[in-house]
Amino acid sequence: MNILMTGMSAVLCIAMLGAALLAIRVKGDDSLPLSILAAGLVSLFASVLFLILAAPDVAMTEAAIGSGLTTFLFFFLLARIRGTAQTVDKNDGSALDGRDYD
Amino acid sequence: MIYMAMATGFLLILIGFYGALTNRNLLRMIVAFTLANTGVNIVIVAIGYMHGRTAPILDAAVTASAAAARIIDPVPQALVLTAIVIGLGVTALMLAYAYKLYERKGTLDIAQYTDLKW
Amino acid sequence: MVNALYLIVAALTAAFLLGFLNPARRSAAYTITLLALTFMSCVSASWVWEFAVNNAAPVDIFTAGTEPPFAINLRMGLHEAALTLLVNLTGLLSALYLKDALFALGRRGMAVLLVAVMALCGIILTRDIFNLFVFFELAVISTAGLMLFSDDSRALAAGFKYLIVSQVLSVFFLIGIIFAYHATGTLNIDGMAEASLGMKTGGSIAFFMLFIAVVAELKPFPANGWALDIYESAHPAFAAIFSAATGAAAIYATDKLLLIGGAEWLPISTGIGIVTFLAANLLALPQTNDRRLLAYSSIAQTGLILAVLGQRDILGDSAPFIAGGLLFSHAIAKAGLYWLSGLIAGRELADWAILRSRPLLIFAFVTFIAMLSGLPPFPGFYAKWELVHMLAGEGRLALLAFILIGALIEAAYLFRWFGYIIKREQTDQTIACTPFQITPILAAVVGGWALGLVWGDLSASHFGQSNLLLALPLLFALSFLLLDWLPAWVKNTLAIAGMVAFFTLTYAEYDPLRLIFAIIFLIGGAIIFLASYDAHGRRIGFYPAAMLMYAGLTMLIRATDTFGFFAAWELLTLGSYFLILRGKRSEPHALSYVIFSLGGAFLILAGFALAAQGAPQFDLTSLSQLTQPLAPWVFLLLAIGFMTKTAAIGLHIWLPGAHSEAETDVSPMVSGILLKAGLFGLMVLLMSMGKQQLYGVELTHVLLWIGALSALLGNLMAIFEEDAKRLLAYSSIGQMGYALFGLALMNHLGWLMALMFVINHYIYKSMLFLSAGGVAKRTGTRDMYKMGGLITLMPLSFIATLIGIIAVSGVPPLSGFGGRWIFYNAILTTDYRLPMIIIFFAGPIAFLYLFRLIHTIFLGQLKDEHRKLKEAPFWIILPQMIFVALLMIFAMFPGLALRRVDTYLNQFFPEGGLSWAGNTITSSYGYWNPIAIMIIVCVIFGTLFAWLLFVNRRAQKVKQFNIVFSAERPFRPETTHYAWNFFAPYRKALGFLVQPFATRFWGTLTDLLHTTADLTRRLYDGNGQSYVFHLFAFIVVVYLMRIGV
Amino acid sequence: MQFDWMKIPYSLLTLFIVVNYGFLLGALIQKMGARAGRRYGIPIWQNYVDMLKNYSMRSSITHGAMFYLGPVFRLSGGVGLLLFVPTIYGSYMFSNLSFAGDLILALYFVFFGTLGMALGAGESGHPHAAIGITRGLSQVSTAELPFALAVFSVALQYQTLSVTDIVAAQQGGMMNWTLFTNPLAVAAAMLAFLGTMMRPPFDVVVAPQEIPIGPPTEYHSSYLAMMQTNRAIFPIAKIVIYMNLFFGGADSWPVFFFKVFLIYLWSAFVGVVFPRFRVEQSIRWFLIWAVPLGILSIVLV
Amino acid sequence: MIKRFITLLLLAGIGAIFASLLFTYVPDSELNRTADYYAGHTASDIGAANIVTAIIVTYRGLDTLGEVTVLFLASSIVGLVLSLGQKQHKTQRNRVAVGELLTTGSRFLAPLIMLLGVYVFVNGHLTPGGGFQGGAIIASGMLLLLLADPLRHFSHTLIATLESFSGLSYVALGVLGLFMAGGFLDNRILPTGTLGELISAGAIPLIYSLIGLKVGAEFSSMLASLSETEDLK
Repeated sequence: MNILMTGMSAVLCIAMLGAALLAIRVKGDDSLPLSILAAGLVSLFASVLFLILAAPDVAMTEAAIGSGLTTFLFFFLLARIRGTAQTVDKNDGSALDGRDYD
Repeated sequence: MIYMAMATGFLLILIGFYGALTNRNLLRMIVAFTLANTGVNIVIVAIGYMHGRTAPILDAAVTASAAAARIIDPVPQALVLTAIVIGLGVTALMLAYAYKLYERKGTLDIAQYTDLKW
Repeated sequence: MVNALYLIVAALTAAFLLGFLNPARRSAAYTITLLALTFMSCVSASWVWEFAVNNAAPVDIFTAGTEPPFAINLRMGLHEAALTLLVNLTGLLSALYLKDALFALGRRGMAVLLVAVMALCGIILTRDIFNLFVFFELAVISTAGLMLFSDDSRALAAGFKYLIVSQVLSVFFLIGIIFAYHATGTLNIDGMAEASLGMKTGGSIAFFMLFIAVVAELKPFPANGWALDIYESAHPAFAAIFSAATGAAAIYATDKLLLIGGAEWLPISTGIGIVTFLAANLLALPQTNDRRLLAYSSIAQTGLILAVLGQRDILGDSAPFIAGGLLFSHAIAKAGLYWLSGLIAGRELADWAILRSRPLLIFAFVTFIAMLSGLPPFPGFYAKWELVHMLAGEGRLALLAFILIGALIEAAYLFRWFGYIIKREQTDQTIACTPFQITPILAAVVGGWALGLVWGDLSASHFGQSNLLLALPLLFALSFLLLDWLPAWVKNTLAIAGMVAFFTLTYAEYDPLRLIFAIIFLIGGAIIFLASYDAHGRRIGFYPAAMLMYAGLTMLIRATDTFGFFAAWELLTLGSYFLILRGKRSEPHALSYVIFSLGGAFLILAGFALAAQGAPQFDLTSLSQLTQPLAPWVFLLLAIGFMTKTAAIGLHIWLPGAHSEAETDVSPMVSGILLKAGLFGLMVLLMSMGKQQLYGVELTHVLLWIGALSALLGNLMAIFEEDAKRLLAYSSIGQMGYALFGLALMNHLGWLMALMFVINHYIYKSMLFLSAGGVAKRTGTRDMYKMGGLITLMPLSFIATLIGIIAVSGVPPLSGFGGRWIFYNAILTTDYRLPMIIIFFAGPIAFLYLFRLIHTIFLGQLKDEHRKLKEAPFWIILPQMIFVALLMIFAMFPGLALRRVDTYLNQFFPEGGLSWAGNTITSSYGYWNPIAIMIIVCVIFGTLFAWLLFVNRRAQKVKQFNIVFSAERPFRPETTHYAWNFFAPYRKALGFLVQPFATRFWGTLTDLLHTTADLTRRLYDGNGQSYVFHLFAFIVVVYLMRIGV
Repeated sequence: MQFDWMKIPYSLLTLFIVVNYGFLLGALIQKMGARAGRRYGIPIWQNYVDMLKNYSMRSSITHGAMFYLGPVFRLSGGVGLLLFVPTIYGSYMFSNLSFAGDLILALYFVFFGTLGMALGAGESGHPHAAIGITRGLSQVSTAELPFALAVFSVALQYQTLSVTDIVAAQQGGMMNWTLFTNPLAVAAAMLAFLGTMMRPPFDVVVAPQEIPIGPPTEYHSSYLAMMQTNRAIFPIAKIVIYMNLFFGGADSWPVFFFKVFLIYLWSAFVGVVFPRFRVEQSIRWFLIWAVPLGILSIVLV
Repeated sequence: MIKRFITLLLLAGIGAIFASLLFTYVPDSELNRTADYYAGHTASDIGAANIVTAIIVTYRGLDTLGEVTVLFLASSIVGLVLSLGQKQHKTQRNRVAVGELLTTGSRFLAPLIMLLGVYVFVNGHLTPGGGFQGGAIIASGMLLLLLADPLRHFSHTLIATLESFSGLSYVALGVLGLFMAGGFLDNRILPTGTLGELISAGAIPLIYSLIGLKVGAEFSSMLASLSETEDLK
């Protein structure tokens, strides 16, 4: 069981790191949702890891708040910003993607 | 396993910091910080974990008298709970700020918000 | 006593209660907010009372019915009580101030404010590390929220930057907490301290993280750009909270944390603190935005306090006294200044000139900057004194030097700002402010003075110093603040009466040396005050400043220990600064005066501290017991300090402007009287320490050179001056050079000569300044070449000037000759010949500028525009005539003043005294009979004069002009009076000697500082990411330092 | 040394002798200068003539108080200077009023006359007068420096400031004179002497006043007479100091006359030989040549 | 490029700090003093089966009060931020067409989700989960409703009242502890009951429920503020 658990957590950890890198490195005009989703995924994996680490309370919280509510908040806001962007956008679309100008 | 989890946690923190330093988009910076927060949570929980013990909940299997030898440290878990909620509060706040900033200037680029300097 | 938990309960209850209210019912919500904050303040106040007055023991408050470390506990002790009182009062007063903003934002805004105050109290009270984290996060979030109160649209961005930084910090905090917990098995701060965290595996790094997270809240350089932005853009009332309350809480949290870290972390705290202190003060120099300036100052002060916390190993039980003194001074002053800034529309420093429409607010401002600069009688002064003494006692001299340098820079920009307020163009509008805005400011003023009293009391009871606010002269001076509504002549009478009365009450207490100074300071001051009757109206601000200076002077000669001496020194500096600043164009000069003076004062402080070697109290007379290798250094520091006041060459650049731009009756005060303070200091120094060698160099010999050079160059510069009062000012440099020379001779006659100069210089320089001032008043200019021929119009002023210049030049029979005679006798006994040669040269040169003074003003052709001038006002002439009489009396009977001193000096220099047989004064080399000289000269003079008058008894008065030009019109009217560039040949021959080397040196130094600061502050480019960058850099550097340790 | 009333007639006697000697000496020197320039020169009694004429004339013009004060200051300075220094060594009669003060008094009283001159000229109201004064003061201030140094050197040498004591120390043969015991000081003082005598080459000072309408033109009749008197007394009073300090003083009137004549001649001699200096030139000249000598004399004494 | 390099360098430094923490870490083999106390005393003193809950609600109750306050603060400030300058804001809300399925589904699901939330926090002292998780679940119910009908107005007054009520009651219970039990937030103002039963562990279920309500209300308020920003014209 231990080996199973260890193996599983190893996979989880790698997946988390991968998702995290995806979240910060993904590029492109419409990459923000992907980024948010990836971050949510990290949280979700983390909550599984918490379960393995014998922390059910934390796991529940992380799942509900970390991956659930936070992701929703992000999307909620993204939608608002897009809504605003279409009407008050002064920066012809590029404003939304304010990254990597250097 | 503890080490692995902890290393993952630390790496997540570093990835988060790296993301926050290299992405100029406000929302992406916030995303990066949630990653870092998750990493912190993993580290904390990993520290409380003890090999071969169970969650700190008393039930038929883990009686009150045997608890000391059977359960893992409950304190880090309690701390993480608090930390998660606080993290959410801060994230929500940052999001609201980001939105308002965007509304004011029409950009999410942090390098555009340098009216205050020197 | 009310359980301290109610601080938290009350705030939360109120915050939650607000939710029940209809959002429209703002007044009700506001009332609830105020009530809660008032309640909290009362709770804290009652605890302060309990601890401070009843000496109760600190109380631990347990929660959850479980004892720590298993549950969270809070602690209420004196420090916690005082700090929470500070926090709550700041919150309450800011809430008053924020009334409009709170009404605009509604109940949610009020709730945020309440929670913010609660969180800060929590930070102070809690003894649990994770609880500390929670309260910190609360404080962070509420800070971000309170940024919304600002009208400044940039505040939002600042809040966001802060959130970014705090996210990073919270990561470190949490990691630190959990590893510290892992290492010690507890979350209790005291528990961690007991378990000596640093000893455990990984514990040291865990603590490093905790430390970073908390210290970063103290805005260490360079990781503080976010804080600057917050300060600049926040609502001023919130900036007040952020500076005073948040700062205090964060400092206390650091203090608690250092408990865990133990001694090895103290040097790092000191390092971070002092670097921050210096850097922030330096960066503030080129700042023109008021709030950002205050931000830098806040950061600097916090850094200083951090440095003090880091010195706990040597400060011991005094640490709270010192850190508290600095902290409370800073908090009150900064809160007050931020509140004030809310009343000012413009954001440039110069926009504060509008404060002039409200003298009360100016008083508030002065109180605040005095508190920040650590001037007496405020807590910062006592704290600084003890701090410097303890540092010096333990030999931490580098830190001491850094602290003093930083403090000097800080004083420089604060006083520069004050100069702007008093002198810059004022716009027409007045300050519009509500009682809600004024109350907090006045409360801060009252609080500042009250704390001054408290700290004075503490200082008296713990270190044996005196409580300055109980000193009679100071109280008398301060009472003029309350009387400022009276007309000037009433106050003038009071001032004169007070000074004369004080002298008559105390004259028996002085030794002969001090008696001379007492007479000059008190009676001499009263005589000069006669000229002040000329002023009309209320003359707001004049009397408090003048009396402050006189109080300082009086306390200076009455001081017996170094503390009293230094306090008096600071007071007289402050008072004279305000006086000098009153002049029309005196802003830059007053600034350089106060910077030089404070710089000198800091050297004196350092010297005293070095001398005391940690002893809290040190008699001035004990200076004589110092031994090598300390003594020469003490001597050097003190001597340079005193020489800034006597304007020895190199340190003189403040004097000409300061003395010449001052008002007519102020110039004699600051020249005739104030300069003597420096001489008094030198006398005290030389009297007790005598000759000192440093690296084989005889220090008195160095002073001798400085004195001689001052005499020569001061006189030379006076020659080329076109401005009458500047000429007199330069002359003062020369005269003080003579006096310094005399003292440095270190023999009986040298000292006597110096005293002679003290008396003479007071009389004739006051007289000449009054005379020149009176003329300037009538002609409307101080440029001598624009005058001429005034002798017939202003005969009394002319007589005063004539007598004055005869006396200054040392021509017999007037009293200046006595000084010269003693001088020659004095130098015959010593071996320092080269400086004497220089001073020989200075003598005839004095004659040149003096002649110029009388010639270009009073002789020659009268200018057309001056034909209808009248004699100077009566009240300006009256003291001049008194001085003429005094001069005559002193010329004939120098023994009146000098005989007792001569005897007195025997105990220091038993050899070489004068013999006073009959009317002849005899030294071992020569003799002199002042009365005979006077009679002979008068007889010859009188005979010839009478004869000439008799022969020409019916001479017809001819218009000068007609006879000179034979009734022809001169080619150009302005060529009728040769006055400009009067000593042109001299300039051709010797002008190279008066190149402004000193001015250039100090100017370059200032420019260098400014440029450095200007370049460095570009670090803060406003980008939130850069701030994170700085933070990381800071963390890594501190870590490397930590490994290096 | 105390005051007693007999000092007053004795002093007046000294004054009388010196005035007469001054008149004659002045004319003599002038005549010698003229002869050196192949002119005939004035008669030896010319000064008496001038004096009688001027004193007997009455002016009806005044410019105000300072106008009186100029000559008065000036002559007071000359007379005072003479009387504060003992003329004949060892003679009670001719010790004058030296009980009132020592060398320093004499040294500083020199300025009394200078001040008076300057004030009087200033009151004349002509710009050129002021120019002359600035030049004069500039020059005197540097010319006095080597003298002061020399005096101090002598005072250091004899460890006293009393003129009588200094002369006393030089008695017993020429080789005891300061001239030989402290030649540097004497050299410095004698160079300084040139500058203070207002003779060529250092007389550019008086030029702007003289040429157009300076004080000497304004001061006529009794004003001028007073100044002429001073012109007779003042140089001699000064020379007396030099004589006492550097040349062993005089123990009788003949020695006095002789020594004074020789010292006076020194300035006259230089005056005919050298051309005029501009003021800044003379300032530099004194600083370069005379002052170092004075410094050396002080350092080496 | 240079900037990126320095970034990496700095992060390497931070990483080194973390690494040294990691490499010096030695797992405990026994519970430390604090944890041991909790393991041994929770059941008898507090009466809660879930030790984490006991710690959160009682032992470290002050933290939790702070935590709740954080949320309260966050929602207040979010509300404040978003209402800032609202009056001038003139943009039209971009209406998103919402499918019929979601609308109906949400109407059906939302109450169930909320019920689940209540269950979670009421059982906080027995099973994993508690006020925070329950509150979050309630909030997701609200979210669902919002998604289904973006124009729906929540009663701010209701939410605010709920917030205030739960918050005040929480504080009041805490103060009761001062008078009736051992100290602030002591749960033993009510009998501890039998371990493992629903009505046990003193005031913990009550407090946790209040926390749940409070958290739910705060989240909902935040969401509501976010959703309504542009509707407040």
